[in-house]
Amino acid sequence: MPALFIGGAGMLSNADIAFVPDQYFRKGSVMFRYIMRRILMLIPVLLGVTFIVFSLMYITPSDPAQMMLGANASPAAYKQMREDMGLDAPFIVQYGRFLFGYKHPVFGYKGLLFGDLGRSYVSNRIIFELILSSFPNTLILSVGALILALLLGIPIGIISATKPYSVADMVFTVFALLGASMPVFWIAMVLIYTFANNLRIFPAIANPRDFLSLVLPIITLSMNSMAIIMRMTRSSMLDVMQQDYIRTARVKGMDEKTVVFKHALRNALIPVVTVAGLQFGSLLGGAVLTEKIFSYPGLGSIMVDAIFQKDTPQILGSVCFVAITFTVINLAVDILYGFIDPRIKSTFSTKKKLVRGNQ
Amino acid sequence: MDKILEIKDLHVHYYSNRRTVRAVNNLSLDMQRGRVLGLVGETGAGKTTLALSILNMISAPQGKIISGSIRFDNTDILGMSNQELRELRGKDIAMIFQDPMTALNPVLTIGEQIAETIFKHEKVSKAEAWSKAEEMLETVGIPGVRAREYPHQFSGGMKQRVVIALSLACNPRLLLADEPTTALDVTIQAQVLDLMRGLIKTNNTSVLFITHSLGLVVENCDEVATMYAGEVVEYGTVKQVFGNPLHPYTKGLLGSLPDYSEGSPRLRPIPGLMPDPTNLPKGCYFSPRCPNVMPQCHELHPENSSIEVHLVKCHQYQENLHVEQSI
Amino acid sequence: MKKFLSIVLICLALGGVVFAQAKKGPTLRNRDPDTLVFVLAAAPQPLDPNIYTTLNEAQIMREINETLIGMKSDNTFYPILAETIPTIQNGLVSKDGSVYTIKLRKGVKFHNGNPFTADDVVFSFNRILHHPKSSSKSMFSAVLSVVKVDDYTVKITFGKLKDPEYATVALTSWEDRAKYMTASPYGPALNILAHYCSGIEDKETVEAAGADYGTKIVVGTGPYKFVSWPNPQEVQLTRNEAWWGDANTVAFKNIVFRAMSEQPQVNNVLITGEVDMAFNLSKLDIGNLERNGLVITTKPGVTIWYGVFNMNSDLVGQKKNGKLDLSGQYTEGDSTHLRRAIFYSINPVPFIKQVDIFNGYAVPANQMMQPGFLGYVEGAPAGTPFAEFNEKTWYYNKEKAKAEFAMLSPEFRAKLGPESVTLVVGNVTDRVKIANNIKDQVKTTLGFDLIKVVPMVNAQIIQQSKTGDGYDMVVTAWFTPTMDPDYTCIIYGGDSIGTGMNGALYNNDIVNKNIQIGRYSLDRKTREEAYIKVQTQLMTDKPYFPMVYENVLFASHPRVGNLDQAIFKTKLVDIHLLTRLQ
Amino acid sequence: MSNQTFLRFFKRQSKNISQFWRQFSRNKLAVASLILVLIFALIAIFADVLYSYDFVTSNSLENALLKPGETGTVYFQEKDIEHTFILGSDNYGRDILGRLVHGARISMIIGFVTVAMAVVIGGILGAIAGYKGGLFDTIIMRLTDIILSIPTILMSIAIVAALGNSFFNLLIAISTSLIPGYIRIVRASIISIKDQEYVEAARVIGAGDFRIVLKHILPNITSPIIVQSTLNVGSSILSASWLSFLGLGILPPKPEWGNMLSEAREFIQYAPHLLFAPGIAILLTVLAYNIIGDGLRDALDPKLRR
Repeated sequence: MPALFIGGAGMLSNADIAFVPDQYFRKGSVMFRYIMRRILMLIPVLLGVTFIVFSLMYITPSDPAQMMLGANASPAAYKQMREDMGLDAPFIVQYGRFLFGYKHPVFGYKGLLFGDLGRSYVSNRIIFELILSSFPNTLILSVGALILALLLGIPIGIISATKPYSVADMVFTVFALLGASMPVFWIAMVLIYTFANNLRIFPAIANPRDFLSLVLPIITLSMNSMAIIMRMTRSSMLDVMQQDYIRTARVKGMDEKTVVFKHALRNALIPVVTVAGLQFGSLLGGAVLTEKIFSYPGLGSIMVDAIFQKDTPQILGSVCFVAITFTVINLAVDILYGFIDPRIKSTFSTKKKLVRGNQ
Repeated sequence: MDKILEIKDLHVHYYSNRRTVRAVNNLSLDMQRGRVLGLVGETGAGKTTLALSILNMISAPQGKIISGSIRFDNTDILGMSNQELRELRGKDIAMIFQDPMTALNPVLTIGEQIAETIFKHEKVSKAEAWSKAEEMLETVGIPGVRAREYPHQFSGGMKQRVVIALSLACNPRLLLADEPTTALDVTIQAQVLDLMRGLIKTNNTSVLFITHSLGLVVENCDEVATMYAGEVVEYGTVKQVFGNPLHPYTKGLLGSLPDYSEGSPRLRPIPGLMPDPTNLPKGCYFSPRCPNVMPQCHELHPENSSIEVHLVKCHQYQENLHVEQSI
Repeated sequence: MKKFLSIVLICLALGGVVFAQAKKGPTLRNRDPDTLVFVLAAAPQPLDPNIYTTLNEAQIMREINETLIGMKSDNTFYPILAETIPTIQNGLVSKDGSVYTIKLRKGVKFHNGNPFTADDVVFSFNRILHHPKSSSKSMFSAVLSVVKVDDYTVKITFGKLKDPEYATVALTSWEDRAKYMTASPYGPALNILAHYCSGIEDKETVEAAGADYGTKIVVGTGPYKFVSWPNPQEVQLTRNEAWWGDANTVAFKNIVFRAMSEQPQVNNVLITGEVDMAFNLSKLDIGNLERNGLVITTKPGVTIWYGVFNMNSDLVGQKKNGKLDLSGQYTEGDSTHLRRAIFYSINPVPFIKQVDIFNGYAVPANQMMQPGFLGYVEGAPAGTPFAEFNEKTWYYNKEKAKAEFAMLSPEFRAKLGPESVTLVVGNVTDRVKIANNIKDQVKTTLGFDLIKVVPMVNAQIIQQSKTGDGYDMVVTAWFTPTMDPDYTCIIYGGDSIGTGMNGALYNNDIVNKNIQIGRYSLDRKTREEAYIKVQTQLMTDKPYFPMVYENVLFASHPRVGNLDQAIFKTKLVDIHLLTRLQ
Repeated sequence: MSNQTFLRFFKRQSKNISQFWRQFSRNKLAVASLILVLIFALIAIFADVLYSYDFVTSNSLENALLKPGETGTVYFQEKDIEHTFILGSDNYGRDILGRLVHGARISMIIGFVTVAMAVVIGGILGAIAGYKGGLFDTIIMRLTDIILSIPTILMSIAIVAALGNSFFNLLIAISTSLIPGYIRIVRASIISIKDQEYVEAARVIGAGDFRIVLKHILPNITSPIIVQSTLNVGSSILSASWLSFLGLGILPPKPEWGNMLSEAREFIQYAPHLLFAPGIAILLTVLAYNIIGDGLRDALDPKLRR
């Protein structure tokens, strides 16, 4: 993901938690109802997503009919093609067709509400089939990047937080931020130039079936998340290290390692989990550039191509899919959060305090 | 009587942005074994700093013990290695903090938190440590089965009981109780204090009882020390100090307590504020607020004057040790 | 401070690693030597030649689906699925030149074992012409009928519309064609039969596969057969051991096609040896590719880069009383002078040299027709408009440009503000660069920043070109896959106004008449004369400025041989003709 | 009245400023970054004094790809000028340093305008959602969810693709993805504050909504917004650069760091200096904003204040 989420993450996450209902976990059924509510809430969001994406695609000046016809199509053929594709209908009719279906022997489909958007204008593949086949590839990349980001970000965050404002803190901060401050394609280019071209350690084309080839894209993709996780860990750790219970632990004679790793880290990681969840969502959507540079077959490159080619059904299907995934991940993180933090009940019953506490 | 704690000429400073906060200044204080010493003073007088200094927990780089010595059972705490300090803390000297709400780690069960201390300091297995922790909880009146619960599942008073159990788990010789009941409401306060008193008695633990409540001192302490701007200005038995306060500050403190006896004058608060610890006045620190201020008070810092074991830091008594007898 | 120094040292060391030059040629590390990896510029569309036409899938399909007739890299025809090339001499073309009798090769089988018969040919042409998604309808629009005579003989009749008015009718069946068309000889007949879009597909398989044909199921008669398409960017083929030709001459057992859109990245993977062949390279650093041991193949291509003056524009067009005026003899107005002023201000030679545009892999164009095609005028013959052309400076003439600019009437001149001439260009880096160069050249020559570059999506340019609104100039390129001048004529034929291809809205009767002559005649001489007339008229009116002919440029792994035979001017490669040198 | 309220507001703020500065200046890195940003800002402001815009956008192909420090003759404004290319020249023979200097201006404009747009729009929407609640809140929050569920990159690409490639559309595309962050910050703060006793008290004594917002709510949200904005300035500059990479950014010959870098990526082997100049400029700027943002967060967060 590009740097757009930097910094906001911490605040976003807490605002996110704030709308979790008070009775979370009090009874099993409350939990179930909560999950159901979140899923129901997805419906207006998805409708909104499709509407916004459809509107944007509608005004995009590309012309799928022209593209399909190729050069020098006669005006008659062009008119015929637009009619066949349903592109001559008014905006609202076209949008309605995407939701409720379109009848045509070649271009017809059952509609988004029935889980069928027909075939892509460009690749002529069944849209959801293509999404489902390319999504695992993006998943591999994102999960790898998230793991790398966590593996590097958390320890660096801890080191920085245990000695704030020290030289080590500064150096680590700068190194972590470097990753988030370079344009992704620049990082990728330098990595390829160094490790593929000159050192010949890793290939320059990434392929989901070859682990070695995934190293460079994963590093590229994880840079930004790593910086975010590192900073979140650092500030959360700094916060926790100020807490009374850390002093209690010290007064009890616990050694510094126990204090940091047992007492502080477990508390400090709670917000990091939320951020990691959000990061995972943004990594999924954000693999676009990485995929493009490493010519990696993922969902991201399919979506970008679809936008440029005005492949409206493809982009609608893909964006909806990503939005659903994003929501499911956030929901999973919220539920996970409850298992990690035993306070969850009391935290949520004093949600106002929590929100204020973070400003 | 043997002294469990001897503090001599202690100076503790905090640093922030080229300014030095002189939190503890030339403080000397002795504690007798098995006794309860009350430490009273306003907020910011350096009480908590003193307690943390006794544990050598003033953390660099923000704070530093500049000079002085702290001897605990005749060993120099300030000269100890980190390893020795960690063995001392929790085992020989324990501390209870003001706010039980935040003193317990929210993600660990209370049993874990107690057992951890026992496991660290005593040669026991984890299981033994756990059962000892449950015992400790029983001692403070919490069913042992609740050891598996998390701090948020306890009320404030219960939490403070847990904290007490935690601090007394290894039978410390010295307990530093930093306003242990301030955050609790009055009825709970009494229960907790009763509990503490009982446990202290049975274990013969010495206690440094930090509070700003004079009433609690009278009820619970054997000796009392008054702190002002980082130094002890008066020290004596409860009877001595409260019966016959010498230092104008102590007098002021007592005067600011409501007196319900008939015909007593209205509440008299001490005028003025504590001096800025980054910029302490020359001479006596209390001089700007002192009703009986004398010219030398602005120039010279008073030394301890002793009337038997009743110590006071005031020029009045340095000039004429017998003045007080005439009052 | 020590820490700081160590950090600096670490940084320096990292920097050292980045620029450590390990001069190694392309290797085959971790790669199957029997597999050829071929880079495509973008993800291919379905492998269904009758319907999809872009270069990416064409490259794959030409190895799978064969055409009736083939064209060698020297532009001569040879039979593939036909037994012989039909000519009037051998009697397989009717006397009037409109009916081609094709004898089909016997014993040819599709990859799935189905026999290849006349039914498949009829079926394939029907799909090209009448499938709703077909994108090559217009290229094959001169086909009137395809009729099966027997299992191994078909008759293809060419024709033209009975009346040009019928152009507004969409012909969606053979019946429609019979109704609106009449038989006629057709100049580029063999060219379109050799075009990859007429690759023959298996009727039975295509009908059974339905919409999945081309992505999951692909069948042909060619030297390679489809294996899998694991993701949109990668297609795998393997050698067809049962090929009717000699499968033993096919050097590579497998082909993997990979789409890569990042050109600098293509250079990288060529150098590391991860791929064998690519054409969409970054031209900038060909020297580096050569230093790393790659083989660079270049030959003249069929792409012409040109500029368009919109004849409908008030500033540079050719209008009289608000109407297009190109009847052959037109009055020279202010807009004519401005058009010429701009024309003579442009010099494409610098961008040919410019490393990041053509980097020398192009030649200046003297006319709107590719070299080697019928009717191409060689050099700069005196007495023709081409005489002003010069290999070194093109038509660039500073004095002439200034003189034309000076001829503008004061009123017209007053109307011209800075950036008042809109130059529309496709939203592609190379094109924008060329457009900016033109802007700069006009500014330098005329001393006036006349041109405003507006990048646009291609579809939008086509849309605007249909009516000629909203632009004064366009910079674009044309590519003639049929290798016949008729296909280049689309860009200036009056009948392609409205299709968006004739962006100038140029509609000159002399030109239109001669295009018709060239199109509907089989006689080489007649055609050549007609096309020369077209070019002469074009360079007189100057509705276009031909800039450069771009070369075909391939870089390949040193183990790949026979490149000269296998690489075509159309940027396509007959991969089965490649040999293995290592 | 409002004037007075403003005055009081700023007076109170200024008291905090010295305290804030003490905290902030502890972070040496942040101070260094602030100085760097100020230098870049000065360069951006005085870009025209340093290099003329026409000069850095005109081609002079005979000087193409000069190495740093080389001298060439440039035909500019009807005369030949001897010019030393301090950081070399690009493929069009344009001075790289000059383009960097003018690029600083465009990058700063992108950074600040996008964030300002997002703060204003996000702030207003967040305030409405938080203060009015009810239907407004539901609608605005769902809108936020919608924008957040579309991957940022795709959203920006789609906006630029739909609206066309222009400077203003680029600003819209980048700032759209920033808006939800501000909506959430403002809304969360307002919800947490609006039922507090002192706000209730203010309402009881008849303070108007405007006054309440100004006096009680604004001070509470300024810190997170300042922190968020600082970080976002950096990320906007980055977003512009990758939009350029996809061919959707500001188009050459306008000198923008992102398009300079994106154009230069072909030259990584041939003329690396082309790649490093804008790359390092972006890197330093974004890094500086990130560090300042972190420093601000540390300094403004009362929890971390000792």
